[in-house]
Amino acid sequence: MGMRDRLQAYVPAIVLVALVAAIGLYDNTFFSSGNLLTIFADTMTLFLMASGVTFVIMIGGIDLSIQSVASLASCILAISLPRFGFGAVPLAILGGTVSGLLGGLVSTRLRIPSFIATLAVSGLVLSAAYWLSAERSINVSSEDSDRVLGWVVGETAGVPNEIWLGLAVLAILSGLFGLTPFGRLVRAIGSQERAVMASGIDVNRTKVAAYALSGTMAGVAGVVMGARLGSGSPTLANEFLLPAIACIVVGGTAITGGVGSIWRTFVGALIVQVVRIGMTFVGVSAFAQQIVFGFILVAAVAATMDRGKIFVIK
Amino acid sequence: MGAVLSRAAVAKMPLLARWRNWAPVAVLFALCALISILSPNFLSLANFVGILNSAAIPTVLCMGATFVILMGSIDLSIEGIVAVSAVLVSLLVDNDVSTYSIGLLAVPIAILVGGAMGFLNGFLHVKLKTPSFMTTLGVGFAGIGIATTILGGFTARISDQSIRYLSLGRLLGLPVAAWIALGAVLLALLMQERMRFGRWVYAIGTDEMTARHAGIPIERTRILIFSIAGMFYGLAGVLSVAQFGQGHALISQGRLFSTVTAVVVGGTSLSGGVGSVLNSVIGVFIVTVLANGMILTGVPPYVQQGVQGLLIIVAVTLALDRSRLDVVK
Amino acid sequence: MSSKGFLSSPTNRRSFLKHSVGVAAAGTFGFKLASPAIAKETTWTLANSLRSLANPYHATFSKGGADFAKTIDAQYVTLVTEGNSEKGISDIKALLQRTGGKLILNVDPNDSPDARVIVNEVQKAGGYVVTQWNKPDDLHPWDHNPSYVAHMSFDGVPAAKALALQLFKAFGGEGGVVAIGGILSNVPAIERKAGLDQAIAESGGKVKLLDFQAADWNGQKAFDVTQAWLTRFQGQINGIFAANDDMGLGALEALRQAGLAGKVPVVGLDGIAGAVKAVEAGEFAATVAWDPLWTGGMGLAIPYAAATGKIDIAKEPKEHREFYGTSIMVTKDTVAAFKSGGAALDFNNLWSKVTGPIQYRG
Amino acid sequence: MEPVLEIRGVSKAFPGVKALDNVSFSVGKGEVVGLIGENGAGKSTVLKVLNGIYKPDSGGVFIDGMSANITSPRDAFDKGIAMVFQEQLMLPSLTVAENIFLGREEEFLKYGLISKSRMNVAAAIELSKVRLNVAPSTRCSELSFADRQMVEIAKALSLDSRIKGDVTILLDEPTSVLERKEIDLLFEIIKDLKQRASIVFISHRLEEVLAISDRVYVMRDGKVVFETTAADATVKGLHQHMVGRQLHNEYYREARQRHPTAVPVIEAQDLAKKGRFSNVTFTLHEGEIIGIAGVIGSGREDLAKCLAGHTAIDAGVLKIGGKPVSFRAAYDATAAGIGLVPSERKIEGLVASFSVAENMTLAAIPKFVSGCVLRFALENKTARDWVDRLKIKTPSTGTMVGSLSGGNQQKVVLAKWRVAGVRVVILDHPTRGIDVGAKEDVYELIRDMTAEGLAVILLGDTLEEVIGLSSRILVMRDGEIAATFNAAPGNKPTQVELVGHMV
Repeated sequence: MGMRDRLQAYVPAIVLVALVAAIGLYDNTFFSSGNLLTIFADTMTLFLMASGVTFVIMIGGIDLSIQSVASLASCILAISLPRFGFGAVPLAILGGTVSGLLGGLVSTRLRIPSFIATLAVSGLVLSAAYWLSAERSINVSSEDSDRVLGWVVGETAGVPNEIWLGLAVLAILSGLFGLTPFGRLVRAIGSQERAVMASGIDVNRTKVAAYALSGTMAGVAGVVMGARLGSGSPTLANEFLLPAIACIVVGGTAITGGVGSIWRTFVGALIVQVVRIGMTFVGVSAFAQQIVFGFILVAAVAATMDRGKIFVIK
Repeated sequence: MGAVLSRAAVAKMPLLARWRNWAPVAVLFALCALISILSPNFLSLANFVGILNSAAIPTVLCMGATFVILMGSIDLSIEGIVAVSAVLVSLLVDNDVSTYSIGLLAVPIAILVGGAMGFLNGFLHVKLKTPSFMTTLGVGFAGIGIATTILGGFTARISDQSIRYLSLGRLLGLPVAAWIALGAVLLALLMQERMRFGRWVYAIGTDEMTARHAGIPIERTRILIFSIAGMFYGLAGVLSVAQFGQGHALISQGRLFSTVTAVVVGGTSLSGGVGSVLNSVIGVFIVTVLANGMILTGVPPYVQQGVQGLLIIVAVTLALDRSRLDVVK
Repeated sequence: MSSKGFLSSPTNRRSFLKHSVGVAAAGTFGFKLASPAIAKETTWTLANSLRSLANPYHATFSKGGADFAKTIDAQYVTLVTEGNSEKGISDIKALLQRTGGKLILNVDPNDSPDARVIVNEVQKAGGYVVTQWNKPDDLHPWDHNPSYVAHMSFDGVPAAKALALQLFKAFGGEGGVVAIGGILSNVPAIERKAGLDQAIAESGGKVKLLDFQAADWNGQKAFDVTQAWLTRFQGQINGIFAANDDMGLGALEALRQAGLAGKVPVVGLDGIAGAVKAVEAGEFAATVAWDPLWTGGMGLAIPYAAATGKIDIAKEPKEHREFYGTSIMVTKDTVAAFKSGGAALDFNNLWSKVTGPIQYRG
Repeated sequence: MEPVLEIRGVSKAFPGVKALDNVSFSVGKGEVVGLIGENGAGKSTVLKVLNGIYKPDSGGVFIDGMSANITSPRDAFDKGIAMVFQEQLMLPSLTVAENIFLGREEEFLKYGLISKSRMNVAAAIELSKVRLNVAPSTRCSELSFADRQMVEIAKALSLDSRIKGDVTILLDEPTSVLERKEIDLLFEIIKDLKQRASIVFISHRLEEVLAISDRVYVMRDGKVVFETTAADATVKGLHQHMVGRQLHNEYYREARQRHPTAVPVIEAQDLAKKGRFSNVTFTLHEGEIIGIAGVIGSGREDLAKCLAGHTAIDAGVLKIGGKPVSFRAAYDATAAGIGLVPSERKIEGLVASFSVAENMTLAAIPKFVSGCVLRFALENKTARDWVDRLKIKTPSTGTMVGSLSGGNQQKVVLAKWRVAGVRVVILDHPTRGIDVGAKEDVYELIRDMTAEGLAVILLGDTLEEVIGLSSRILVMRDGEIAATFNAAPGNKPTQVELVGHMV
């Protein structure tokens, strides 16, 4: 079974490679390095969104507020950029952190299931975004974005900076997940929360931290989106929530917690993106795309899910 | 097979337990009281009818969703299934796109199609052993896609009065839709209280092992529940068409989260085993009355989501019996 | 290779066109729906990018594109953003890649900032693009010759204002109105609100705005909002202004529930079939039609002309680079004409419906 | 007498433990068979085989001499076998009646609908059998623990009015949560049940078993080691067979029992928790083992949980090392140097999917961090040391704990608290469900701890264990300390003495 486990860990990657190969065989321009780089780069926003939530899902919760949080961050960025210059970036991300923190506190202190707690907080955050942006989408002047946001939109060594950023986040979060006590506790809580409590650990602190991290990464995603699109708006990140969660689960992380990792989410995001773009390449008509996407999602999860440690599937 | 009842639960005073059961109702009354103070119109019959109209479709949706959530599962395919059934209905009755005109016969068909998609949910979830969260998400995407494909993106305007009557008609001064919703509630209540699977849902939601030992066919029950939920969504699709006189793929936009919210605000626990369809009815009214009240009292549009968020937190804090779950996820 | 075979198979093309004009029979999807693969380096590929085929405006928009594609027998693809800017952009990039830049794109950006990114991508790849509705104010076609052929839009402010006046007329110029807005931060939503406000201001206090609510372009929400209004302003509501037809129809159904359909006039924008019917029935005072068939087709015809050298876009006057199309006010009097007209479009008469340069309001 | 229910040569193994080893066992018609043995001896496993929860690896089950394949508890029920479980399985949101007939609603169906009235009437009949007067429509969440137990029994009894032919009822420790009078009641029930049914009865309390049974099986380490008619058995004799050794003091390492030092670690003054226990006063010294004896419901588990900070005390003063403390949660207790080895090892003791090393350091993570990064090398080294010291049988320190045997898992839990460097270890049924060899190791480890000055509070699995290990014994009854015994080596109280104060 140890063997099976080790194999299991590669399934998402295998699925990804298989998909890429299949699409490439159908239309080999898909393989062109330019194209692969583009797809890669375009996946990063999605990955950033999903990366933080992965921690929340690992502790067995869920964060439905990321979409509003990212939008809020983009608004903060666009508003404060003229005044604070680069300071706007940390400010926007901080906005995300605070929102995440709020969700975590509501869920842990009031003992409300995260599904509802974060849904509710998402409403609050959206109101805040509307209020901040005065119900407008705010443009980021090109000189501002060149001055401050070059690190997102530019290229380095012929590779789009989004990719570098994504890889950096992957590295940092994987480190956080694999090397730090926080990551250790996140895994532990997801697998057997009561044992962790009984071991004299303040479970709530870790949980709240996970939600805060989720908010923070949503904030980062918001900043990146704001930079790529040169604007901030309360609806900028719309339609991002479910795809983001799809990435996580498609990567093989268990929605019930305990089992998973960041790189799985990374691969999951690529899978989702490749499927979407792939449909355009294979020429699946716009009508069929959602149908195909839906079923591929289920199939992918069926394939990548690590059932070794999950007993009751709800 | 973990002891089903923690000692904490035993110590819990029944009195507190009873208050918990009534908390959602209390929240609803408090809300009504508050709004009627701020806006006397609230208590008018006209507004009552209006609220019933707005609550009808969410109520029907909740009847399905509640069973799924009582099992500890979740159903994200609501919008997709409603879309498909709505589009079908609008094409089967007198309309300006297709030539069919089978009138009320379309209703059972739509319900069955909803049931079929629900069955697909349950079947994939049980057979592929994929979490309901993802399975229903996928089927939901597919549903929207199918609905879009069938209509090619256009809207089918219906002229069939028999269908329109389901929403526009009045019986004893109340909208027919409200009566249908009431019917759905009674049916769901009958299922929950008087049919075997209705009781089994609680067993499965509380402790699948115990349920298994009692000889309950877990898989079959799960599939059945998802199918039944689908049928309720199908009915909701019919009502949507009746209400808007048209069917299109986005007819149920935004229904998913509002439904789950209503169920949970009503006091049904997302972890399963605790709750009831009646709770969900209360939940629907809390959400509907709030939306209605925010407009009556002139809450500015952009803070409305915020207010709703706060109320959800308050309601759930009061209503949810969290003493039983020592671990909150 | 296999893709060639797939491409040249006529059944596929036919089924594709059939579906894209939206008379698909239920239950046939999957690869039946797959459009033919693109022949590279030989012809231009035409594409419309829009929010979602699930709404009538864009469905018609897409049909317009398909119609033009038919006239020149070119490959036509529809891209949908699903309301997700990132998806929209990456789909376009993928298509540019797949066609080796031989792409003629007519895009209704999900949000104005997307336009800049899209234009840059198309220019890089050497394709041609027309943008609709949304673009940043400082982004101009003439700064991106020749790739950025034109930006076409409809002036929401005067349209909404004219529409509002129609509404006021319908109830005699004096009384209270309620207004349903779109997603608060969307440019069209803002413009249309602005138009309404102007009209109200000019009524000199005769018309009062009782309340404004946002229903996020969603007919369902408009329904609930309207019902609540009917309670809140019993009898005071003389007219309902909706920022699009879908919400207008939602409001209308709420009125119908209260037996007020046809008694309280409603107006909306977009000119979707349902709204036009409602105008005929006298339940809508008016709607504004954007003629999506024309924008969907002409948004491809113009760049195609540029791409094939029929016109030298760089030499075209600015009012041919950024312009408003003709919006049609559909009222009880004009509805018959509207329905009979708008038949065959002449894709060679490029500028027939141009009604002047884009206005930039601070 | 012709056996109605019988198992022949049944063996059953779980990862790391041989739960049943070639066990044969039979029940005659109208016979009450007592089944005794220490925890982990395999009693419950036998019942779960009879009840269709476990499939035997080898050997078979026979009903009326015919080989039977029992697939599930439900199947067992239809074949005339019902079981009352040790863990309660009542579903809180369902009514008493619904719980009694869960999964067997068919008989109340009419046009596909359950007739609640008929179901309640039927339930009332079953409840009357256990003289329990609660309305069948009461929600189980509103019943007391003991009442639920009676409902469980009623549920099992519902069998005999439904099954033609022979009926067997399996009772797994039914008395443990019951009060004296309820126990007497249960025995009456069993007596008149004998007319129609056969009964298998598991209990810790030998006196009970002798009082009610016709025949007694003694199990040890997964084997049936002795069988006798109750008439010619004695508590002492049975006990011998249960434990299987004369020299207990050797078994429990009494030689290594330290004379407690004078240094107090825990001083408890009138501790109380509403509805659980009250005015509990004691002092625990370094190197001392205090055993707490008492039946379930005596409040000893609750006391243990309070001392470990899992739940809060309502009144009284608790001093650790002389300083008064109050615990918000377990982390406060741990910080104060108290660790609990829980009885629910797999739920509260370990993270099953974690490696041995990860589990060992779970309670002391800060010790293995430098600059907010985990020091894996140190962690592994520490883990390896403890694996050696505690003779933990595991392929490596990276092995998933879930795959170890109960005994080795328990050692990992102990190691966890040693790594955390606690000064007090509370042992809640430390040897539950682990086989005999491992038990001795655990006892050895406990002695090691005291030798190193740690103090131990022991909620023993068996009275004998408590007596054997403790240097002082508190007997709790109804939430109060009913008696205190000194248990110096060679001068220990007898079980009978303790039991006298327990019930």
